[in-house]
This record gives sequence, C-alpha cells and structure tokens, in this order.
Amino acid sequence: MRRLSSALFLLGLGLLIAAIFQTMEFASVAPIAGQAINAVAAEQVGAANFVTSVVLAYRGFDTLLELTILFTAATAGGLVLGKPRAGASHDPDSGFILRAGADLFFPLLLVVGLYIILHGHLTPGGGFQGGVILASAFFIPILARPSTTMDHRRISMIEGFAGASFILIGLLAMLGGKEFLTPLLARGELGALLSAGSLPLLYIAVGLKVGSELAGLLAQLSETEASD
Amino acid sequence: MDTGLIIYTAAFGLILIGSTGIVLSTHLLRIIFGIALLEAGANLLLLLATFREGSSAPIIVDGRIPAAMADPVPQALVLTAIVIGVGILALALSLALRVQRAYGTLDIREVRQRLEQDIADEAGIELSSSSDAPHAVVSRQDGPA
Amino acid sequence: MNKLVLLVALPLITAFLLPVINRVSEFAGRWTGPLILLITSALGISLWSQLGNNAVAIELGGFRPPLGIALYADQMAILFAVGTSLGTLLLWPNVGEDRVRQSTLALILAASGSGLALSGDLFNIYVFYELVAVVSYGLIATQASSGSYAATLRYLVVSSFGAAMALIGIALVYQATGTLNLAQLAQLAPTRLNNTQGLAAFVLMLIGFGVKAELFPVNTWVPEVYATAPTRISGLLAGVVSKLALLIIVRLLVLVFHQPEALTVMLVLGIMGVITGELAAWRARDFKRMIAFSSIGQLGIMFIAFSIPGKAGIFAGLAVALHHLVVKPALFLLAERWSGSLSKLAGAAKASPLAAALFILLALSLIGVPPLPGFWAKLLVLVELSEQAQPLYYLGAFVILAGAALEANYLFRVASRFYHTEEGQTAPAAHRMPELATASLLGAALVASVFVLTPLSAQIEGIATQAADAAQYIQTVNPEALP
Amino acid sequence: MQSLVLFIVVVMLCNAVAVLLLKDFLAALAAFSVVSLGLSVLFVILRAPDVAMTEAAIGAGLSSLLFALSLRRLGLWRMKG
Repeated sequence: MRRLSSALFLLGLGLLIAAIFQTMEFASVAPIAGQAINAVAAEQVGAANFVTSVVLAYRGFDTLLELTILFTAATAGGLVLGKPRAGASHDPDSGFILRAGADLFFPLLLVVGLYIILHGHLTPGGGFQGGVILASAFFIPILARPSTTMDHRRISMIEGFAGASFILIGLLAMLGGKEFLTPLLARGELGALLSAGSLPLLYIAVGLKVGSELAGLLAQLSETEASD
Repeated sequence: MDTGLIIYTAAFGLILIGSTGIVLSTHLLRIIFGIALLEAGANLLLLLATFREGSSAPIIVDGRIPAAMADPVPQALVLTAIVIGVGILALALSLALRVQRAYGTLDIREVRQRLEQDIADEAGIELSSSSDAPHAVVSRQDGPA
Repeated sequence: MNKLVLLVALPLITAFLLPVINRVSEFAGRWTGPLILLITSALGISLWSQLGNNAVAIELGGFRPPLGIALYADQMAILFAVGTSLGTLLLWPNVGEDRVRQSTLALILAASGSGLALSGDLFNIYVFYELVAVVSYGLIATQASSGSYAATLRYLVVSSFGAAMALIGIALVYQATGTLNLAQLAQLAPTRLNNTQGLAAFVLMLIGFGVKAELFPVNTWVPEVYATAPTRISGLLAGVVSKLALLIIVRLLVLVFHQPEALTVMLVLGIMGVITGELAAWRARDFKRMIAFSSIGQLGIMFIAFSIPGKAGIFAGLAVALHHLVVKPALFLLAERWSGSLSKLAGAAKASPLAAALFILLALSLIGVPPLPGFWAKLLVLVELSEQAQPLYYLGAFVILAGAALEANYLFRVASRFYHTEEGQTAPAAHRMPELATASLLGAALVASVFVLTPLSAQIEGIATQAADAAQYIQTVNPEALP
Repeated sequence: MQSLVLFIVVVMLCNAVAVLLLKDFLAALAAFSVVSLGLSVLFVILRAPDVAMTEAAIGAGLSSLLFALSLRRLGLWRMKG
C-alpha cells in the first residue's frame, strides 16, 4: 500500500516536471533584479565581486538568517547528541606521519582560510568558503588525535560574539538613521583590499561564525561514541 | 540541443533521482542521501534560471566592467541554499545516530514500527497491528541494507 | 516605523549571546529571553496601534526593491508577528535539562516566526521557513526520548523534501519573471505567471509550505511529532507555526497566483484534509493524537476557506485561523497531564474540575456551538461557501458539517469519561499551575471574545480587506519601475 | 564545450543513480562526492566561481566528511571485497 502510494506520488511528480520541461521558455526573460544590481553595484557598494555585494549588502538579511540556521543546527545537534560520557572509548591516535602532517597543515589552512575571507569582496570566495577551511584547520588535528577534544566553551563564545557583531553592525546603521544592515564606512577604491565599506568586517564575522559552527558540529559528531 | 538544455536535463534528473531516493528507499541514511541529491538539483535549477551563454562571471577584474555579466542574484541565493543544506544535513545525521542508538536499526519500516510502539506504550494502549511486535526482538543491523 | 525590524533582530542577537549571558549570571540567563519577548510583543502592539489602516514597507539595507529585500507590514502581518512573540512567551518551554539551549531555540523561533509574517521577498520567505523548520526540529528533540528523535528525523525528511519543492517553485518563478520581490511579482504575474509554469510553481510551493500547514498529502509527521514532542512545543507548532505557513500561502495567492485552478487544488486538498483528519481523530484512542488529528481537520477547514476567491475567503479563513490559534495551544496544555489512553481519563473531573470545565468549553467552541466564537467562524465559512454556488464548494460545506458531527462525537466521548468514575481506577493527576493558568487565560480570552463579537468581527474584516488588497501592497513597497 | 558538459552530466546522473543503488554505503558516499564535484564543475561553466568554490568546499568536502563520520559511528564503514 505504501509502495503503491509512493509510486503514484512519484508518477505525479514526474508528470509535473515533464510538464514544466515542456512548457518552459528557456532564458526568455531579462533578470530585472540582476541587471539593476549589475548596473549600480560597483558604485553603490564598492565591492569588485558582485556576488559578495549581493550576499552581504543587497541580501545581507538572508545571510544573517543563514548564519542563524547554522547556529540553530549546531545548537540542536548539541541537544541531540549530548555530552560524551567521561571515559568513553576513543579511536587510537594515528601514526607519527599523520600527526606531523596534521600539525603542518594547521598553520597553512589557517592562513589560506583567512586569506579567502579577507579577499571575499575582491575575488571568488569569502566568509563561507574561508570559514569551512578554518573549520577543517581546527578539525584535522582532532582527526589525527581523537583523544584530544575541542574546547566547546570557547567555540560557543566565538560563535556568539561573531553572530552578535553581524547584527550589531546592522543595528549601528539604524542608530545613524539608516535602515537595518545598511553598509557603513567609506566605499574606497574599487578593487583595493580596504574597500567596500563594512563588507570585509561582515565577512570576517561570517567566516568566524561559520568556522566555529562547523568545527563544533564536526567535533560533536566525531566525539559521539560509536553505537557498537 | 544547446549547453543550457543539457544542464537543465541534469537539474531535473537530479531532482527526480533525489525524490525517488526519498520516497522509495528503506534505509534512513539512503533517504538522507536522496535529500542531498534533491537539494543539489534544486540549486542547479535555481542557478540556471537566468543563465545566458556568453556572459562572464560577475566579478570586476582590473577595474574593467565586462559587457555582459552573469546575474549575481541566483548565485547568492544558491550560496545561501548550499549552506542551509549542510546545516540540515548535519542535524539529520546527528538524529540518525541517536535513532540508531535507540532502536538499533535505521530501516524506515522498523523505525516506524518501533515509534508507533513507543507512542502506544507511553499512552498505555495496545498497538492495533501488534501481530509482529518487534518489542522484545532487538534487531541489530549488521550490514548495509 | 523602521523599528519593525527589531521584532526579528532583538530576539536573534539575544539568542546568539544567551550562552555568554548565562555564564555571567544564571539569573540573567533565565529571565532575559522572556523579557525580550515581552519587549518585542509590546513593541509590536504599539506599532499595530500606530499603523491604523495603513501599511508600511521597509527596505532593508536601504536598497530599493527589487535590489534589496523588503519587509512589508500590514495589520495581518503585525498581528501574526505579535501572535508569534506572545505565543512563544506563553508557551515558553520549561521541560528537560538543557535550559540555555531551549531558551535559545525558543527565541529564534519567535524571531523567525515574526520575520516569516513580515517578509516581502520570496527567497527571504524560504530562508525564514527553513529557519522555522530547523528550530522546530531542535525544540521537538528537547523531549530527549527515543520516540522524539525518530519522529523528528521523519519530520525532517518530509520537511526537507517540501523545502526543496518550494525552492524549485521559486526557481521557476525567478526564471519566468527575473525578480523575487513580492510587489514586483504582483505587477508581473498577470503577464508572466498566468500559465502552466506559474501553476506548477504554485503547486510546488503549496507542497513545500504546506508541510508546516499540515496540508493533506504532506502531513504524515503530525501525529508522530505531536505525540512525542513536549506538549508546549506541540501547542506552538499546531497553534502558531501552522498559521504562519498558511499566511504565506494566502499572500502568494493574493499577490502572485491568480489562476482559478490554484484555488481548486487548495480546495480539494483541504477537503481531503478535513476528511482524513477528522476520521483519524475519531478513531484515535489517546488524547494527544486525537487533538493532533483534529488539528489536521481544522487546518483543512482553513484551506477550504482560503480557497474562496477574494476578500470573503480571507475574512472567513482568518476567523477560523484566529480561533484555532487560541484553542489548540490551550488543548495541548491540558494534554500535559492527560496524555495517554482515553480510557485512563475516567474521573478526571474530580481531580481537576477547572481543567475539565476548560476542556468542555474549548471542545464546544471547536465543534461550533453557539454562541462561542468557533460557531461564528464556521458559520462564516459555510455562508461564503454556499454563496459560491459551485458543486465543489457545496461539497466543501458538506464535509465541514460532517466533520463537525464527528468532532462532536469524539470530543463528547472524552468529556463524558471525565464525569464517569469506575471502581478501582485512579484518576489522572491534577495539572500543574503554569499550564492550567495559561490554558485558563486562553479560555478566558475565548469567552471574552463572545462579548465583543461585533467590533471584533469588524476588525477582522478590516484586516482581511487590507490583506486582499494587492494594489496597496504594490503601492506601499513601491518597487522601481519596470524597464 | 558542449561535449564536455554532456560528459559531466552523464557521469553525474549515473553516479546519482549509483548513490541510491549501491549496496555498500562507502561506495555510495564516493558516488555522492563525484556528483558534488561534477556539480561544482558545472557551476564554473555557468560562470559562478563563488558557488563552485562553495559547492566544492561544502558539498563535496564537508558533506562527505559529515557522511563519513556518521558512517563510522553507525558501524557501516567497511569495504566489501
């Protein structure tokens, strides 16, 4: 019975998609929002990477919520997995080569992550991509030495303050009589490292938040005891 | 048959394969794989929405603004959607670990039966179809489904 | 008026900082959350009183739509935003061990619910919707039983599937119009979305947003989740969150999707919802799942009501929705001590007479016995349905009436148990004070509304008129002229 | 260009089917990573370098890591000869 209804449901979905495919006119419409942004973004926001302009300025609110989703997922994940029991069994530490490699990787990944975050308004990449690399920088040593645990207290401090500073930058604009999340500071010269106003600051907050969030999630998953 | 159409096929293909995985799979981990595939297809479709061939990436290099730049809005949207997806994926996997620890299985039918049993036990009523109550049998999943 | 954004930003920043605050002072950690919600509720109410019959739009980041994201606040939006804040405050989670994490999640729920009601951008709505979804998973899992984990995971699967469908719908809309701002979509819809692709996009979004609104084919999670989640969370999900999802669908119908087929799809799914929900509730043998299934039925009635075209449908649907918003959380609060088999409820009236009386009051209103507000809401829906003079709408009216008969049957079956003591059976324990007080408050609000029925219905009619006014929406948001 | 796209799409779809059909979860995870990588190449072709980077870091990297960690905790981490 369940199989039959599932199959029927899939059939309906397939028909729907086929109908869409049939009637869709491919790329017939000018992207109103996109064209308008492409026309004014360089002047209005001042970031050479327009995707960054959209992510942090035009649709900064979405990004704030996205950070909140990650935060919520990490909080809920902590609730679900709970604290590992004291004296729980760990995987044994890896061999010397892996440990040495992990130690070697740590500063390298840290620098690469920060570089990507800081250049987010100029080149592809930014807080999210850099944040993932930061997270892996902190997580790889744990993979090499499963007996060490991550300092969850410090992580929760970082994620709290990073998220709050994103909102605070937005609220500062309101104090100045502008709307929430209006970009602040001088726009500077297009393509320079110090340009695009408060956008690099926002990306640093995003990078720290994403990095700490994901590192926390990964550590939680790996600290959970095996089920058998 | 142009490039755009081929990629559209990929998007709809991923959507259909992902949906099939969600609806027809019996193992919860496989269903989570299906969700990830479905999301990938949806993201691709979103990015394709206003794609035109011959446009360039929406980034200014050396101060020159290219003539035809790609629409940056869907790119930002997909960026958001990918990050949302990984957050939910992590939560789903954490839940799957707990379910496995509690029920000893991730087979969707067994999980559902155990869930019904749990609810019925807590309410203090008989399960209506208690013919094969898996209550006493702690079935352990030893291999992948 | 740009303080409106504080309804979202204040709870969010508090949620981020709550672990830190709690480390500094446990006392502050305990009371900051409710205090912030009190502040946002008061702020929302003051904004409501300033608003009158006007509406305001906020251009976030100072970018005029369609460049940036716009928030739109009319009476309906602020009503539901305040409803979310107040609802979360009244149903503040207080079970389980991890208090800080729970408070954090509750604050985020309040913020995201308010944002969902206010948002005027299609993708922003999707992000808020996902946020509400993730928060709900966390809150359900606070029960920390194996059942709640399994139910949450199954809910997550259905909900993620729905969210992906909604995202596909958004992609189709963006593909056809090139914008995400609802006001601009309203301008473009008659020419660009009045076709098969538009209808497909609507159906996909209906499936997606319908998951939280307990729409017929995607509501399999409802009984499992409501039976295993903490009762306060069930009350929040059934009472508040489902209405927010419904609100989005109504906004989309008013502004973007004008096809008659769209209404027909909603009507049919609503009818199916009433039939399956009420029948399942009638068959249910434990209290929690009975009211869970009954909420599917009630939301089916709302879908039927909102499928009536024009202002009349919104008026009727809004009346039912507000009534359910008050009644269902109260019922779930009563379920706190009455969870479990219906047969165990014998003699409950003796142990807690106030709770039993409250239940009967709520049940009467839910069934629709005059002069309680539930009667007037249902009457309104039936009158509007019969005025449509079409077979499918008559069927809807008939199904609602039949559903009411079933409701009367199973709710009175429960009520009669209360006063019927059997030998050798222990009555269920008396309710705890917080639950009983909150439920009494909601019950008192229900009774009070009987005495102000005329101004109240005029007020709701005003809200509905404004919500149905697409021209005002476009004018208020005032997006840049089309090229 | 067109044949390259066609090749990537075919590989991606085959691997997507393989994710659902392969009995061994580790193999399914490998197939899933291939889908993600193919997707990020498509994103580059669609002139979205930012999204491609994100997909490569998050879709192919982090998601696979999450899956791998949970496979290990679930006891499904084993190769079949």
